[in-house]
Amino acid sequence: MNFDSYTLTKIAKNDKYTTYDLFFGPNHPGMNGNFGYVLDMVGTEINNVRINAGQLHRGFEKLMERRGWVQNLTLVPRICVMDPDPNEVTYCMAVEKIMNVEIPERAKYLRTITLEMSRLTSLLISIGGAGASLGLYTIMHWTMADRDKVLDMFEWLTGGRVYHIYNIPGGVRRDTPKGFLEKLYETMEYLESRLPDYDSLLFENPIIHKRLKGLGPVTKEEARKTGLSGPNLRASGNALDIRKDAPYAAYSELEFDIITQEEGDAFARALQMRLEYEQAIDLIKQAIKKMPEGDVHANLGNLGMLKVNPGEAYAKVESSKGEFGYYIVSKGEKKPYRVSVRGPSLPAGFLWATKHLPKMKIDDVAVWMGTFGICAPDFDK
Amino acid sequence: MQIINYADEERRQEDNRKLWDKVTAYFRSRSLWMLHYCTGCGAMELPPIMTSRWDIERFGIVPMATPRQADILLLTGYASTNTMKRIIRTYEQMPEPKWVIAFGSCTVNGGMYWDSYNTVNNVGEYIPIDITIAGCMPRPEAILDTMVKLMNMVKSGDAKAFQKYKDNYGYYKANQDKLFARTAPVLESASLKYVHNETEGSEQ
Amino acid sequence: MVVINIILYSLFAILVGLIFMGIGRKVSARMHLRYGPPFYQSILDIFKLMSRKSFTHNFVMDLGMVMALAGLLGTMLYVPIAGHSAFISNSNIIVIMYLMAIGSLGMAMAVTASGNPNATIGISRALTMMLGYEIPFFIIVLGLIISNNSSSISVIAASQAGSIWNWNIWHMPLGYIAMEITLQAMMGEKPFDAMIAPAEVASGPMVELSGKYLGLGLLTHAVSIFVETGLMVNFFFGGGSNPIDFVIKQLGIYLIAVIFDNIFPRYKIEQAVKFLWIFPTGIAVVQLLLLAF
Amino acid sequence: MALGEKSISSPLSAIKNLFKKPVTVRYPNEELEVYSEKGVSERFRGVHSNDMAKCIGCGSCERICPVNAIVMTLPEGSEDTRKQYRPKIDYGRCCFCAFCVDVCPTVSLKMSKEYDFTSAAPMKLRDGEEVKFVMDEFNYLPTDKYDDNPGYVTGKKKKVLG
Amino acid sequence: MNITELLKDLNSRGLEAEKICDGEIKVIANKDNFITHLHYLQSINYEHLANINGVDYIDENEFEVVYQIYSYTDKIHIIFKVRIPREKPVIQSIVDLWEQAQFYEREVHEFYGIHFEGNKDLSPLFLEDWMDLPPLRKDFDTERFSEIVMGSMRNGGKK
Repeated sequence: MNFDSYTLTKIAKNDKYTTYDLFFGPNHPGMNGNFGYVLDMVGTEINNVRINAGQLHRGFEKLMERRGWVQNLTLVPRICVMDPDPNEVTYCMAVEKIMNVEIPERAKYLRTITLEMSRLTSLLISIGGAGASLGLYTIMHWTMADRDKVLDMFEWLTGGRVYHIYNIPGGVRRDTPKGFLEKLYETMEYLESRLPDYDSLLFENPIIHKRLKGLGPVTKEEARKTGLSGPNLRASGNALDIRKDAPYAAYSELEFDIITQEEGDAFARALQMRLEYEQAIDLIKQAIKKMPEGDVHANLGNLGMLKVNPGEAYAKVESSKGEFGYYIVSKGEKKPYRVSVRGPSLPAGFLWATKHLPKMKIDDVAVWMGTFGICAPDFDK
Repeated sequence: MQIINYADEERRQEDNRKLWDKVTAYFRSRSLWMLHYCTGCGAMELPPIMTSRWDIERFGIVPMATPRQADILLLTGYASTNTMKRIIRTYEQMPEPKWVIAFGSCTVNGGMYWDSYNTVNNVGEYIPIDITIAGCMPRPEAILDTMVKLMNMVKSGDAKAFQKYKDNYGYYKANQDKLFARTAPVLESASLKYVHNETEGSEQ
Repeated sequence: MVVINIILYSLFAILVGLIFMGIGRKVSARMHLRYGPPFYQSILDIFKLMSRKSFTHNFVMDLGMVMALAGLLGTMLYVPIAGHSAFISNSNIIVIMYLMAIGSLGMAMAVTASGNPNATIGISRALTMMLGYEIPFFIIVLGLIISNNSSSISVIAASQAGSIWNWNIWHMPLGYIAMEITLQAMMGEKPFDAMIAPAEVASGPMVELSGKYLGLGLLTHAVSIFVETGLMVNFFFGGGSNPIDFVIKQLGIYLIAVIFDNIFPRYKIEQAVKFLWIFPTGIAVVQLLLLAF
Repeated sequence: MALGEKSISSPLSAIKNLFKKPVTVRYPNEELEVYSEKGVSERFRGVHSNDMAKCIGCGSCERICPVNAIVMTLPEGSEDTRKQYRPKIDYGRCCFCAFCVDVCPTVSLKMSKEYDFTSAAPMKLRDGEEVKFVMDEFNYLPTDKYDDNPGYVTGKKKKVLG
Repeated sequence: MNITELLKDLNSRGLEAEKICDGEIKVIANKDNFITHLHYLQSINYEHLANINGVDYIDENEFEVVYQIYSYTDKIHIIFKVRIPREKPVIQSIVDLWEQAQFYEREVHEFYGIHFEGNKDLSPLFLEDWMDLPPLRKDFDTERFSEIVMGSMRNGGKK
C-alpha cells in the first residue's frame, strides 16, 4: 500500500476553495524559535509555503554601527541564542584581521574550548529537539539535563550561563579558574558515557528510522550550490569543514577527521549531528591536554577606546549549524562603519523550505526543521 | 535576595473573599499552565527549567500548546513589533484568569535594544504585567523563584492584572495603535523619494 | 438505587482514572530522570479547569463534549469491576464496542464545531486511528468469544477465576500481545498518538478547548483509561477477586503502556494504521486460527 | 552493531532509567552543588555591588556601558563635587556583560552572586503610572550591600579593558 | 588556482582585484557587467555564495552591494563589490546564478531600498508595514524613530 502515490495538489489546482492557510508558528509547539511558515494546505498535504519571518528582527546591523568596537561584543552573541560563542569569535577574528594582530597561544586554545563547548550545547538542543518533534520527549529531557552540565562549566569560566561575552579582540577576557580544566575533562567523560543511552533510544529506534529515512533529501551538488554549510553540507557527502579549510583558533594543532554521511536525508543529518557531538567532546579533551601556559590576552591598549584602522575583512567560523561569517568595514573610527552577518540557517530555513515543504505532509514539518538545525534569530538578525 | 512585595500596600481583603474564591485560588495556584511561545532569547532558559535539571512540573507547571489552554503567558525577552502583535493576539485569546510574566531586562526598559527601530521598549504599556524579572537572561533559579512567587500571589488573590486590561482598555489600545497603526512615515526625510520609485513598478 | 449506583460508579471510575494519570506522569518523570508532579496533580488540574472561564463556539461544541464523556461513562457501566456492576446486565462485549465509538464521535462533533484546522486534522486522525485499532480488537474479541462460547464479559472474567494459571494470558499469549499493541492505540499513547501530536497539529482535538471543555476532555480521557484497562483485566487477567485487586491490575497494565509511551516516538497516521493492520491483526488472526483448530 | 542501525530491543534499554536517581535539583529546597560552594559559580555575574568608599566617581563605567544603563548620579545628602557621583544602574537596560567591572580602576564596582531581582506590579497604580513604577524599581544605586557575596570581580592585575 | 594567479587573471579581465590577507581578496566590479564576471567566477568553481549585503557610503553618495563568494577547491574567499549611485539604486539580480540569492536580495532590498531587476519576489521579509526610510541606510536615525514610536529615552540625557 503506497500512501504517497495519490496527491491532492492536483485537486487544489482546479478548485481554489479546497486550500486553507495553516499557520505553523510562531506560536506552535513544533516550531523551534519565534518563526513561522504559513502553509497553504490541501487536506493534510502542503501545497505551498510562505515564510513568516521577522519576529526576531532587532536591527543588529544598525545597532552595531552605533556602538563601540568592544561594546558590540554584547550584541553579537544574541544573534544565535543556541550557539553564541561562534559569533563572538567571528567578530573578534574579523577585527583582528583588520588590525592585523596575532593572539596568544593560550587564548587560541581557550577560544577553541569555548567554541566546542558551545557546539556541544547547541547540538544537544538539536538532537533533543529532533527527538521531541517526533514525540520522544525522554531524549529531550536527557539532553537538556546534560546540556546544563556544560552550561555549569561555562558559568564557572565566564560568569554567564548562556551569554558568555568571553572573547574580546586580542584574546579572551580572563584565564581559567583553578581546577576548571580538570572538572571540564570529567564533564566530557560524563557526556561520553551518556552517548550509548542516546544511541539506543534515538538512533537505533526503528520508528525513528521509519520517520526520518528519505525525508527531505539534499544531493551533494545541490548542497554545495545552495549555500548550505556545516553538518547539513557534510550530511550530503561533502567533506568540507572551515576548521580544516581555513583553520582558526587552535584547530590546526588538533587532530580530527571530517565526518560525512552519504544519504543527505533527515536521518543522515541527525546522525551527522550526533557524530559531530562526539567529535566535539574529543576535540575539547585534546585541547585540554595540549593547553599551553602563558598570557591569554594580547595588549591592544585601552580596549574601551579602541580605534580600528580603516579596512575590511570577512571572517568565518564553523558553528554547530554551519558557517557564521562577519563582514566588517572600518573607517578608522571608534565605531564600525558596517557589520554584516552571514547566518548559517538562511539557505535551509528559506530556500529549502520552499523546495521541500510543498508535497510534504504536515506531520513532517517539525522534524524536518529539527534535523536542519534551523535557528531563527540568525537570519532575522 | 531582593523581593519587592506590595502585600501590605495592596490591602488584601482576606475577609471579604468568599470561601469558594479561596478554594479556586488554591487550585489555580497549584496548576499553572504556561503557553509554549518563545518570544525572544529568554526562551533559551525555559527548556532547562521545563526538563529534568530543574523540572518545573514539580509545581504543576506544564507547557501547553495553544493559548486557549494556557494560564500564564511568558514574555521571554525583547518583543519586536511583529512579535508584539502576536503577543497581544495571543493574550486576548487566553481565557481568564490569566497571568503574564515578563522576563529579562528587555521587557522593562528596552534592554540592550533600547534604541532599535523594531523592538518595543516597555511591554507593560501594551499588556498588563503581573511580575517582572530582571536579568539578561534570568537564571533558572530566578525563574523558579518567580514562579513560586506567582503561585503565592495567585493563592492570595493579588495577581489580577488581567482586570486592568479590561478596566483600562483605552490606555492599552491607544498604545497599541501608536505602534501598529502607522499610516505615514515617522521621520521626515529628503531621500525618501529615492526608495520606492523603482520598486513600485516591479511585478509582485 | 440504580441511579445512586451509577453516580458512585462514575465517580469511582473518574477518580481512579485521574489518579492513574497522575501516577503515569510520575512514572514518565522517572524515565526522564526527574521527580515529576505529585500523584494527585490531575485532580488539581481538573478543579482548576472547571473554575476557569471557557470559550464555546456554538451549541454543538457543548453537546459534543458532554456526549463524549457520557458515552464513555456509559461504556464504563457495562464493564464489570471484579464481578460488580452498576446495574444488572450481562455486560455484552458487542454493546461495549458500540458504546466506545460514541465517545470519539462526540469529541469529533465538538472539536470540528470549533472550526480550527488543527482540530479537524487531529480528530480525523483520531477517527482513522479508530479504524486502525478496531480490526485487531474485533478479531481478538472474536477469539475470546469462541473460546468462552459467550460474549458476556462477566462470563469471560468468571471463567478465569480460581488460580493464576486460569488466566487467559496463558491460554492465548498471542492474543495478549496483539491486545497490548492495540491497547496502546486505543489509549492514544505513543507510538499511536498521532491525533494529539503537539509538534504537528498543536495538540489536535484539544486545540480550541478551554476551561471546562478541556476539563471534560481530560475527564473523558481518564474514564477511557479506566474502561480500556478494565477490559484488558477482564479479558486476560482474571477480572480481579475484589475491586482493589482489580485496580492494581489495571494500574500495572496502564504503567506498561506509559513506559512504552516514553520510549517510542510517534508514527505518522498512515504508518500507524498500516502497522496496526499488519502486526496486531496478523498476530490476532494466528491466535484465532490456533483457537479454531 | 554500527551506529544508526535499527534494533527493536535497544529502545527498551531505556527502562533502566526508572531505577536511577533523578538528576533534578529541587530548587527551593535544594541548591546547585557543582562548584566549591553551594549555589552559583564563583564568577557569576549578578546584581552589582559598589564599595562607596573606594569609588572615585570617575565615570569609566558610564562610558564603557554598551547599553546606556549606567548613569552617574549624586546620592542623597552628599555634596556636589565630581568625586561624589556614584553609578546608578538601570536593570531595565543592563545586559550583565561586566564590562563596567572590568573597567573600574579602583576595583570598587563588583558583581555579586545575587540573581533574584523581581518586581510585582501593584494593583493600585493604573496605566502609565505602573509602567513608570516598575521602571523605577529596576533603577538601583549599588551599595556595598552584597559585598560579602562577591561573584564576578576583576582584580587590578588582570585588567583587560581600560 | 592559487591567489596570485587568480589576482592576475581577474586584473586581466578588467577588474580591480586586491589581496586583503591570506585566502581573502577583494574585487571591485562595474555595475554594468558584473554578472558576466560572477558567471565566470562560478564557472571556475567559486560556487559558494555566502552572503549578499549592502553598504551605504553616504559621503560618496553611493551604495555598495557586496557578494561574498568562496571556492571550496581553491580555498579563497572573494569579497566582490559593486557600486551603484544612491539616487538610482538599481542593480541586476543574480537569482539565475544562485537560488539562495533571492532571499539575500530580498533582505538587501528591504534594508537599503536597492531594487534588484529580475528578482520576482521583493516583498518585505522582516518588517511589517514599514513606511520610513529603509532602516540600514545611514540617514535613518534609529534612536529618533524608537523615541517617537516606542517612547525610548536615553538615560541621563544627551551626552
